[in-house]
Amino acid sequence: MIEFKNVSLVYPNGTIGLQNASAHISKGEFAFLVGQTGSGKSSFLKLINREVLPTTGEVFVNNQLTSEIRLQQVPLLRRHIGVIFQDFKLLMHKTIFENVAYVLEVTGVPAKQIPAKVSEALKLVNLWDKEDSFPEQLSGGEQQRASIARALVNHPLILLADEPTGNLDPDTSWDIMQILMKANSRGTTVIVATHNKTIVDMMRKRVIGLSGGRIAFDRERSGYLPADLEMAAREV
Amino acid sequence: MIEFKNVSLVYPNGTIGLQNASAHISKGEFAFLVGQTGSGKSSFLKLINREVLPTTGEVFVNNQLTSEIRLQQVPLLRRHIGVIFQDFKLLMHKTIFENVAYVLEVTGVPAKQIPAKVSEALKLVNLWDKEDSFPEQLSGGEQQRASIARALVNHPLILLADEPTGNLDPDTSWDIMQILMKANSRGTTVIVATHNKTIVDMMRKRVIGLSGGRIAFDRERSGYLPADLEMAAREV
Amino acid sequence: MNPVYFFREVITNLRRNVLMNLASISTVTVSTIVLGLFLIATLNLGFWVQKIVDQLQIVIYLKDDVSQEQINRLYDAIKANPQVKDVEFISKQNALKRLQEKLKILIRMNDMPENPLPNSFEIKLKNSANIAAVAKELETFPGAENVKYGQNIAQKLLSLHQAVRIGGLLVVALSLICTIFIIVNTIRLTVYARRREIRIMQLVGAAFWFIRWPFILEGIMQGLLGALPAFVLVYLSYLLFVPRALHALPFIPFLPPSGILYYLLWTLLTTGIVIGGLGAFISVNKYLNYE
Amino acid sequence: MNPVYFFREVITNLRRNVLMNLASISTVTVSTIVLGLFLIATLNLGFWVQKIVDQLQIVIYLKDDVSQEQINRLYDAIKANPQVKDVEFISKQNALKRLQEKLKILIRMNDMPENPLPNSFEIKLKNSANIAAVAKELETFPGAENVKYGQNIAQKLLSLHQAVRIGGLLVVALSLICTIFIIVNTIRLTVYARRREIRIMQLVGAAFWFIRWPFILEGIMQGLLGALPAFVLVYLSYLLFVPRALHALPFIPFLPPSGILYYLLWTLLTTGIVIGGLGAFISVNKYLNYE
Ligand SMILES: Nc1ncnc2c1ncn2[C@@H]1O[C@H](COP(=O)(O)OP(=O)(O)OP(=O)(O)O)[C@@H](O)[C@H]1O
Ligand SMILES: Nc1ncnc2c1ncn2[C@@H]1O[C@H](COP(=O)(O)OP(=O)(O)OP(=O)(O)O)[C@@H](O)[C@H]1O
Ligand SMILES: [Mg+2]
Ligand SMILES: [Mg+2]
Repeated sequence: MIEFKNVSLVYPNGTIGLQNASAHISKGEFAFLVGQTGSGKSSFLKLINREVLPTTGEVFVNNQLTSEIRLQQVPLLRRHIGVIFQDFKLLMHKTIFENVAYVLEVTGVPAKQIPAKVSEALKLVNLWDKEDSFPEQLSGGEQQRASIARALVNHPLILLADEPTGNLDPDTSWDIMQILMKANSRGTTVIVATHNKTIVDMMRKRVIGLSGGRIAFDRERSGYLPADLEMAAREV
Repeated sequence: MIEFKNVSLVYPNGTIGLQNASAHISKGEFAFLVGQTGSGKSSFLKLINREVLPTTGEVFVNNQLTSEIRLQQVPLLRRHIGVIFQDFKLLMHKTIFENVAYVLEVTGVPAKQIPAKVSEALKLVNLWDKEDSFPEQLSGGEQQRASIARALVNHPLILLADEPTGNLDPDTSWDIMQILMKANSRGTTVIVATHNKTIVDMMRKRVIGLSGGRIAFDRERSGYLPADLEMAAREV
Repeated sequence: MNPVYFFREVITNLRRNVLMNLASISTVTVSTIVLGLFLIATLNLGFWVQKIVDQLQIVIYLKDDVSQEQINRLYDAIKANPQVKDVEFISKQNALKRLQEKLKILIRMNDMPENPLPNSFEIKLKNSANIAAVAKELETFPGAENVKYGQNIAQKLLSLHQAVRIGGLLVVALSLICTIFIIVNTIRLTVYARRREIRIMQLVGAAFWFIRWPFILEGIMQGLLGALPAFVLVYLSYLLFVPRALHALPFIPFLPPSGILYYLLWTLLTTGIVIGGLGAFISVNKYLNYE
Repeated sequence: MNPVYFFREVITNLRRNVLMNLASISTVTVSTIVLGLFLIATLNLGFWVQKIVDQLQIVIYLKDDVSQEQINRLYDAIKANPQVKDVEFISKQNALKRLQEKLKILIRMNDMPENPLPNSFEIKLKNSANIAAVAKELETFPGAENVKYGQNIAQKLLSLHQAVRIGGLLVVALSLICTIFIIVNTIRLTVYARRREIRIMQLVGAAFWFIRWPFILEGIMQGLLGALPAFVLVYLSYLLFVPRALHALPFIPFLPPSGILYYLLWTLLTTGIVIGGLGAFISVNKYLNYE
């Protein structure tokens, strides 16, 4: 499903986002992406969504080499990927309903089916009562949930969640993790970049650890490894 | 220092931000503000910063009734308050250095002293190597730390931290909490709205719990109370 | 592709960004008003100069010994010339009467034993630009003593006419370019203000055309909503202005308002609509990420 | 308050938002170019009509029995009139010569035993607007048989003159308003694009004036950087245009470029600068939160 082959990402200003990272995530897998702030988690996800292209190395998504996808085809790729952005990236001039509906309109879902699907997604994240609000009228956590609803609404093949619980209380965080699990159990490949130690520890899923842009460790059924262990892992 | 007297906040669209909240936070105190997403934590902080005025009731900051502060005096109030915004609110067209420097320029700090103060603040949050980057070139956690540096740089009397560790890994989160503690020990009144159960539990400080805009509980040396306990507290 | 969706988008966006849209729409209005005024001024100036040029005429003075029969033949010959629009015979007597009228009491009739003026033909051409050539041709006519067409003033008027035609075209072209430039810039700024949105739309999988169309339609709407009041304003002003101007300056001809109606309407509306749409297209493309 | 800080701010902002600033600066350029052209056109048209009006004159035709002494006295009397700029005596003989020249060969001299034309004075006024009144006054002079000043054409020309003056003022005022409007709108859009920044600045304790000044200075800079090239362009074009125009249309007078230099410079620059600054001021205020 997703494969990184010796991927390095150097941003235009020279900052290293990712360094020689290789990893393979199969269809239907559930993986956590952990690591200190600035360690390259978001960069990892951006490479999958083709928001950036690798400087060297190859990224395959759905058996396609992202750097070879024709420009016109990029939207098609993205429609199979739901992204919960770390900074939400909601459209400020659209209501919550319209924000979620947008990804359906983009894919040409018939207008009649849209309201039902949007309501379903908003109910899932417990936000149906805010559907007519604009993002600026929501609390941080509500905006985050709107972003989650948008990522889920068209049942993508791949779900990229970048710090999806950063603005949510523990209970709501758990609810969201349940939702991601459920999507996963229906076959969606889920990658969650997170700092939430509690959740990673409890879920015992695959954990990919990043440190300074390198993959420091990659373990099945792991917990959130502390920084020094990461370091140790990197030395190896 | 800060006093809420039967404060209610109803947003223009009718949403209730805060309901009949009363609380007193003395000079030099350290308080956590907890509660589910949408429970009114950010609203509470916005009232202190005079970003909004209460619909009914009175908010006193520094013995001033916020609703009676003349418009020209509002900037003066804000210069005594450092805010770590939940959505960072960095100036997109300024570098990190310039963002932090801005709050010094605003208060008329002599140009010569500015670089040293900014560097100090950036070093504190371990971001001095990114001072020439623009916010968009930073990771989520780096942006959050920039926002923290900005809030701290002119040693405000009051520090309002809205989810300051939402995008930070546990280790960095602890570092940041140490910084807030240090500021507090130098006399700064600190209010931290957070979902980070681990931190609240460990710090054993005053915790004000919000639920649906009401103050559900307000305890000294408390931990992060779970939702059901909040509920129970609210029934009382 | 769902046109209803795009239209709803556009209407909603116009409504939600009222301030921004008012700024850009009114800019379109103002700049197309200026364009419209230039257009009217140029058309009228051309019309005026044309009128003056149309008054140019060739006068053939005849020798005194030319017989009436010869005169008749000459008349027919001139009339037959395809360049000639109109020809009139002015007898000695009429010429004298005219001169007396013109100079009023200055010439004391009794001082003059005989009419010193010759017979003449006054000829108007279909196209005054050819006046010199035609005059030359007429000189060869038997009986013509002298052919005059106010060489001096005719040349002046004709070069003025030419200058007005070229200058008018230039002015209209220039103001059209200015209008286009201003509208495109304005639309670009409105798109610039929404560049982050465009980026987000791309990130959630919207195709290029799907992002572009609402912006283009919005540009078209801004152009239309801007140009329409401009047209109404300019046309109404002209409608009110012409009778007053004719009253105050009766000797200057003005094009009747109905004569410029369609010209004005189409120029302003197409400018607004086409440039609005095109400007939006160009601007969106600038922020669409082609990497 | 630190002016160095504000200047650094402005320079940095201009540099970092190149695309946006180019759009607004070039809009200022284009709209002030149009303003400049209007200004030049109006000044020249006024100049032209003034020239024509200045050629108006009063002619007093004298009775044949007026003696040379009387003529001399009359001459002095006319000359003494404060309204009169210039007076010339045209004798019968000269008048005939002129007429002959004018009508060329038409009048056969030998047909005329005696000169049918009278003596006359030709009078130019300091201000042709008073021509009717002065003519009336001169009619009472002894020996004046008839006083003429081309009543018809004079009236036409004077009302045209008036119309051009009023119309010119109106046109310049109107185009100034349009320019102001477009510039303000453009600046407003650039400020709109940065409204979130303004909000953040307020939230971190910046005083109103501290937020405003960089925007105002930036507006002034945009106005200056836009108007300066407009001035240079318009002035250079006029410099190149005048000799060509004088060559092609030698009978139409044009103001010398140096005569419009300062007029143009100050109008364009002050418009750009003042409106740029003012537009920014108004726009920032709109987004400054006064609650
Ligand atoms: N500008 C606004 N206009 C209208 N409603 C608002 C606005 N800001 C917040 N609200 C509403 O007020 C309530 C409280 O919001 P607030 O931001 O205070 O919550 P919070 O406790 O900070 O939540 P979170 O943990 O998600 O940040 C929410 O229901 C929210 O939707
Ligand atoms: N657009 C960019 N331009 C330049 N450098 C960037 C850009 N985006 C990220 N970086 C840098 O790349 C490195 C990795 O960033 P990334 O966003 O992947 O980190 P992260 O693991 O998501 O961090 P966080 O937990 O703080 O979100 C950081 O040092 C960051 O400063
Ligand atoms: Mg990140
Ligand atoms: Mg909040």
